[in-house]
Amino acid sequence: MSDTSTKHDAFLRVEDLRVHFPTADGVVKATDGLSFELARGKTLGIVGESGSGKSVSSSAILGLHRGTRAQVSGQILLEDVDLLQLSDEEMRRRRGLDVAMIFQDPLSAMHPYYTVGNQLVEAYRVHNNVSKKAARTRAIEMLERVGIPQPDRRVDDYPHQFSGGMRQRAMIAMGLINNPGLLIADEPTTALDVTVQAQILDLLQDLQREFNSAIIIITHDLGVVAEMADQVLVMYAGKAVEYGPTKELLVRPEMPYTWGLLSSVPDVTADTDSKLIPIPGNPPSLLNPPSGCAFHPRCPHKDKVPGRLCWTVQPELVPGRQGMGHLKRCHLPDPDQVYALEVLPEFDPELASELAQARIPDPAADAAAGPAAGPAAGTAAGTATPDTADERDAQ
Amino acid sequence: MAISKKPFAALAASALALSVAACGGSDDNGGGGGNSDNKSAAGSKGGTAIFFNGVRNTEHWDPQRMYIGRDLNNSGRLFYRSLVAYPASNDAKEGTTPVADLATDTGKTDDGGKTWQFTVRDDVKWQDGKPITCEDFKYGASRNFATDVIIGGPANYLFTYLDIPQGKDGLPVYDGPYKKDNQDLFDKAVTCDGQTITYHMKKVWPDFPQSIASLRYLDPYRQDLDKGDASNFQIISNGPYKLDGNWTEGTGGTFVRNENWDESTDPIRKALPDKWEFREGDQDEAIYDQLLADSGDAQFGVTERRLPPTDYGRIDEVKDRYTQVESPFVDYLLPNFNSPVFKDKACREALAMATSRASWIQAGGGDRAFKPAYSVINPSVPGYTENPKFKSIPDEGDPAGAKAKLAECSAPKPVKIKFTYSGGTPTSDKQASALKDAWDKAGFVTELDPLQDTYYSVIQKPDADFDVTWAGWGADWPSVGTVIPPLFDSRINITKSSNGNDYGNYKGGPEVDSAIDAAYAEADLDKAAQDWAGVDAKLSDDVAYIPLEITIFNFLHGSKITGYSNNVSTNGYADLAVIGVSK
Amino acid sequence: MTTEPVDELKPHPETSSLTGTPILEVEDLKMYFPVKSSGFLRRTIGHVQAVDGVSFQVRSGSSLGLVGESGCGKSTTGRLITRLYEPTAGRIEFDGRDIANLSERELHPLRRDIQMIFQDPYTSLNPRHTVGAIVGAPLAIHKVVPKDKILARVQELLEIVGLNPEHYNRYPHEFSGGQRQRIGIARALTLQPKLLVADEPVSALDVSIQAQVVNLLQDLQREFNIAFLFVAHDLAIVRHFCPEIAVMYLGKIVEIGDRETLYARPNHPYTQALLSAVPDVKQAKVGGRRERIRLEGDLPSPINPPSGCRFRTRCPIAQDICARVEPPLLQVGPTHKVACHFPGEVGKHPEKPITPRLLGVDDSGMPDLAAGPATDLPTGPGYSDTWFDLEHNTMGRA
Amino acid sequence: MFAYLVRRIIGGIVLLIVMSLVTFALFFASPVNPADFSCGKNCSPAQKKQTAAALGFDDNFFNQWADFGKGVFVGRDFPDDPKLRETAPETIAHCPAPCLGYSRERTANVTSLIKETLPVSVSLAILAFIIWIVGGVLFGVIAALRRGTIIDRGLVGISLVLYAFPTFFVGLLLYKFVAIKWGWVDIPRYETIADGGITGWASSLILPAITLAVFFMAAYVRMTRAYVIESLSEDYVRTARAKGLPARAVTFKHALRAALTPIVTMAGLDFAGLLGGAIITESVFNYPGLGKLAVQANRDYDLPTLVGLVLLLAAFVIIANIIVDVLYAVIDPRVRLS
Repeated sequence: MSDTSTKHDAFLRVEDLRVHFPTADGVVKATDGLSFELARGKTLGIVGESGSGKSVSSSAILGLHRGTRAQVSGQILLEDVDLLQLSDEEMRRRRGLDVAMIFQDPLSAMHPYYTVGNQLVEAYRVHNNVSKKAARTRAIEMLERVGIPQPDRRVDDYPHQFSGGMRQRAMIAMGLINNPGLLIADEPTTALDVTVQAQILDLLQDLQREFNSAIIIITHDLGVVAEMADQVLVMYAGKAVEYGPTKELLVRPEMPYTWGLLSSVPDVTADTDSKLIPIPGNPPSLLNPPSGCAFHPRCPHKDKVPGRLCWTVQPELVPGRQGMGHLKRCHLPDPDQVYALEVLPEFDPELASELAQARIPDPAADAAAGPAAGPAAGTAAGTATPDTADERDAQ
Repeated sequence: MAISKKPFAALAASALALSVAACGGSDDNGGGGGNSDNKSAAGSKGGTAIFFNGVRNTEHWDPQRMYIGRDLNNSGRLFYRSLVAYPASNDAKEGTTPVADLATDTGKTDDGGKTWQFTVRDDVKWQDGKPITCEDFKYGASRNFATDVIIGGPANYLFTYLDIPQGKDGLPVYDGPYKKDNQDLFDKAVTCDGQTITYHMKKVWPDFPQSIASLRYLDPYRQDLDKGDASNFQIISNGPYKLDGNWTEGTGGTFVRNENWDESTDPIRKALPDKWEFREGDQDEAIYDQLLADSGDAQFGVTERRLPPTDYGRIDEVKDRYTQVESPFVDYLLPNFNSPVFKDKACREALAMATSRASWIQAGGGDRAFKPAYSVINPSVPGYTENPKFKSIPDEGDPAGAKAKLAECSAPKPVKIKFTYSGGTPTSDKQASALKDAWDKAGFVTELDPLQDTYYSVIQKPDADFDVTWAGWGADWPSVGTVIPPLFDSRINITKSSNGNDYGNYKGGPEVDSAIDAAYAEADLDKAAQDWAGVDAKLSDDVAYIPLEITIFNFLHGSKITGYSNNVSTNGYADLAVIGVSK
Repeated sequence: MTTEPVDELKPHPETSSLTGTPILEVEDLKMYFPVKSSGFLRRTIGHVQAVDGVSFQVRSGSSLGLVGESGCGKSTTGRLITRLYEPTAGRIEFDGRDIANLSERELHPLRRDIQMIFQDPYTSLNPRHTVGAIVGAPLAIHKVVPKDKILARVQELLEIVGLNPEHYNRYPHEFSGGQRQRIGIARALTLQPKLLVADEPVSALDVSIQAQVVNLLQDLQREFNIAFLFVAHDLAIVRHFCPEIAVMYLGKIVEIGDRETLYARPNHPYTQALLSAVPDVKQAKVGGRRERIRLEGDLPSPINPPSGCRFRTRCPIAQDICARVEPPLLQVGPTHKVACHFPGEVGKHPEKPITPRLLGVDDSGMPDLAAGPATDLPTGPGYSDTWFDLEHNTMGRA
Repeated sequence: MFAYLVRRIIGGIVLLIVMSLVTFALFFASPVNPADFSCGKNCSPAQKKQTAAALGFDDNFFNQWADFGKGVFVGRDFPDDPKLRETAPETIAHCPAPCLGYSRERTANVTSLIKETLPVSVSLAILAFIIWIVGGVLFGVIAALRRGTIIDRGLVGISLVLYAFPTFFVGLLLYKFVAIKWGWVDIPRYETIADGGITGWASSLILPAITLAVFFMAAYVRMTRAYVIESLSEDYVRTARAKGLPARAVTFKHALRAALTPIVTMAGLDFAGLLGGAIITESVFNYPGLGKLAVQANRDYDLPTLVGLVLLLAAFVIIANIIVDVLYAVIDPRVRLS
């Protein structure tokens, strides 16, 4: 595991977090052994598709699964206090005070019957023994801080009277009203237009700088991660499949799932003739996750690993070639080779050649990759076919 | 007697009853005592008795507008007196012979019934203490003619007999005491001389006193208190009880003693309870749940509602409070003389022989509910005789004979007929099917045509296309004259727009018409009865009708009721004149 | 209408795809939704100008992308083309016939040729019908295939969109989101339409699935020569799919052109802001946030849009003229039009408005009698072989 | 808001006019001649005709409808016979405005019939309403908060069973066992507050009110449960928890507040429907309310009473609708402010 020297300066440390939901059909392992850490003033991006466990994990940090049938185990250490060991009441006192959360759809996340100010005041007074008036002043102050014009007037508006962007600003104001050390933003900009998204992301960064908060930003948009996060955690089927510094991870990803995410999203600057390379098939069932590597049914590179390892053995999350900080969960012995030679040229030839020039090829690795990889065109054709076939099987 | 348009025989088995059937009973299992015969129990005065009107509301308390047997009986026993009344008796003869009530005698006629004279007693008073006068009687009679205000009563008898000419519109030219057109004609027809009132008829009316005793249309009325239609529920009592407060339709009212009633003037009414409470609106099931359990108020309860057939099984528990009486009604079938099939007598004969009363009765609830009838005339009517022709056909019918008769029938074979009946309840449909089975066994091909809601107004249409239909009837007073003519005299029934009560379009022709007239004109009521039997024989010969059964009433009363009796004088309903309550 | 200049230079591959015959031509299309007063008589007190004078062409077998933020009118435009709404004004010429005001009955045969794919694969399929019934319904309604052949055709279609043809008797809930969108596509394909209006066809799908569907649509377009009106807010996907793209803002097209020009050299400040706002995964290499043009404030109300240029309230380079005169959608390149008084690439916007002479006003937008009447500017759909040369500030051609 | 109200009220009045017209039309389309019911047994065709005229059923239906309308605004006389007015004014009943007609069957102004019966129905409705709302919401909330437990399943199961019971069955069962067999309460007879005081009034109503409430309560348990469960999974409830609000505040201030809104409005409409009379319950228990009056009027082909009742009930529902809509606006700022 990533038992590293950073342990002691970590503001938040999550160890082997598991969130299991017992159902009539069996146990749904929404999060299954997740570990990461985060320092103050830093941002962690958690990326994954729906059902990958990214939202469940962050809810667990907030203790939102308490009182449900979910079984949460592991450790969530916030400043060395294990949140999972706290009583319900102690955890409640920390919610909103030490850890705050903002959600994807600010319209539905705010109560339609109470004014924005009312909801902010409530969030403040639950942790601060102050008068309503003082709390209201604080609410107006926060609204002003997040860039709501005429906050003293808008404080009495209802959420539906705000525009989408303003609502998310108000949500952020509510999340930060108690100056929490950790802010979890669950798809904070997905429901917003791009120009508004840019504003909100700007705001989050400004505020982070100002309050030195740690931020976990959950998103499916790698672009947002690229611009916002210091560290990225890619989740698949309840597990981290790749974890590392953003720059490392997005430039030299080592896990085929991450490759898939990168290659299946077009880029505003990419060559329009390049084809999108989808990840074939569908996300796996969390009730009956695939054997071995959970990604293997959708992985176009599984044949490159000898001995059907991908089918049978679940890979560990271990450091890859780029150093101890970049962990990956994959059996591929030479992922950077495969990436540079097969994957990248398909969707970003420009970057591929750039990388190729910058790198001094490792002959050994090349040799290993050679026979399995074959010509690039062949692999591309190979990926197109299982696309549909796998999806049928999945049903 | 009057519940003519009574609902189809066994309609009482309502859906509500089903859910109650299985529920437990009361502990009251008093020993012995067969059918009630409590006449001997001489009650003492005092207490409160309750009469359950049930779901059938009293529509009128206006004497000139009443026409429902129950209300006629109850009002006559408690608060309305007339010239004559029936004594409280269960003897067929005594109970149907009028005795003097407000009059000093039972009426005098010198001309075989064309002029009737009564003298009103001097010592009788209204509830407000005013004496009852001859003029009150005359005014009461006059109200019958206000056909636009006093609606619903049996005024038609007066129109037929009283010596007032008919106008072009078919109504008498005198139009009542409100508009007073041709008042002089009425003043001549009904005259007062002191306390003596004289009624002048167009033609003889031998059983006129019976009509007075049975109905209330010639009751006295107070002109000074008359508000026309608005007086519908106004009760101006001259009997032992008066209404306390108002009558509320759907809820009822309470009657208390009338201090201005003098017991010594009244030979009939015992007036034992201090109070009579009339309750309206309860479901049959609710009434009988209480009566069966003999709980609370119901111990003092009497009702005209009949025991729901679903509760027959519990009769044994309450034997001493159970009474079974024959109703004054007869249910019968009518072949349609306009139908292509039954205009042929042979076809009608075949139908009569094919009809199985037994299976009809069985389907309708069996012996508890019905007994076979052998004439359209109810046995309680003086002069009733079994019609030999109908008696000769077995209750189960005579399929073989019917088949033979059907062969003579001119209608094309197989003979298809349509039976229109008042249906829509499981029992009525079951009964109709039972009839159909019997008919079909004899070779008919029967189509069932159940009607709901609007039964009589459909079958009395001249162009109604049934081949055979069902009807029920009870006499207005104990005289065949209120049975055969209203049902089969085509002269008074059949017009262009309606068949009246002659639903089968029977036209007896001169022979029957004159026989009817002769029977009417017979001043000697015993002889008249013989004449009527002759008419009935003619009707059966023509197969103008086929009698089915006589409904049987199954009643319960509360345990604290004394003197309970279902008298002939009150048409088999409880006679409130003699009922008391024990403490 | 299109008269691509026959140049010595080989036409750019992008612009070449803008040469086909237009199958759809839309001119000055308007859709105003009435806004009722809350008073007793409920008078109409205004209109939501959802679409206000939009003109474009979609060429046979090609794709036009409509992009813009929520409320810009792009979805309404799509619905107008499929005639789910009847336009307030304007012309919709489909296959040589104006369908803008046809009655429901007259439209019936056209419904075969114009089909729609919706955003939400969960709600656009009737949960009580089998996939076979859903896909086969148009065949039955339009009676194009005998009853006994419907099943065979349905299975063929399922196969085309990459679903197991044996699953025709399953219900929508038995499929995943991506598969449901495939069902929606199969349904749209049933009648072999000439034009598909795709309204956010992939935005409800997971990223890994989006690519599958986009690829499928591209394959189908190639195979069946279907023209697409592709409505989406995701700039990258639209760019990937459509050779020609129109950017909408508050009911108007502010810039339209071939994708190369539009994405590489946008001339409208809004397009520039929009493009710069998209987070870029390549930024990871550099770290930190991209430099971007930040737009202030919120979208104005479409009931009472700003005077003159609708974007001016948020525009970083707006001047007086923008409030007074609405900029025409001016052709500034072979396949490039822009509606701005100061068109130019980022950082190269002209100091002075280029439009006064064309509009007969002075530089601040006041009527200028001296300038004479406005030049007759072509405002119709498509591109002309002459355009306004930004460098020389004159009408000319390359 | 005011203009909206005025518009709604005018719309309601138009609806009432249309409904009265429809009621008249339906009545006249029926094959039954009301005179058949009034004329008595031994009634000649001439008498029947006279009766129809006296009842006012001989005129064409539009004129009768117009007369009805006139009565509502200026009152009417019954019978409207100039000659009778002259010769026997004491027989003319005046029906002052708003006159909904005069029932010959019941010898009373429809308005006063309604005045007599309305309190019964209203009493019954109020008591039943209290029982069903308190019970339905309470048990519904409990079931929702204890979702999946035995308590939840028990409550849902019981309400399902009760929901399936026909009202008349429940009524007769209560009547038979509670009142008669076990004698826990008196045999129910309606008592006014004036007669029996609040206690007498309430205890006289308890059985029918329970009968009536059972069905609604069962429905409301299920409905409340569904709304509360739905609202507990709303994003804003999650937000409230994420803020660190105590569980009680989350449940009551955030989840229930939103969940109860649709229930309140639904209850308003149901209550209005009940004001118009609980036909089955009133019949089973013989309570002289609007429902029973309606049954009788229907049986007797008593047009004036029927029309009056239909209009009254329609007015209740229309008014309730307006109130509920206004209430909605009061509760939900999204409605109020847009």
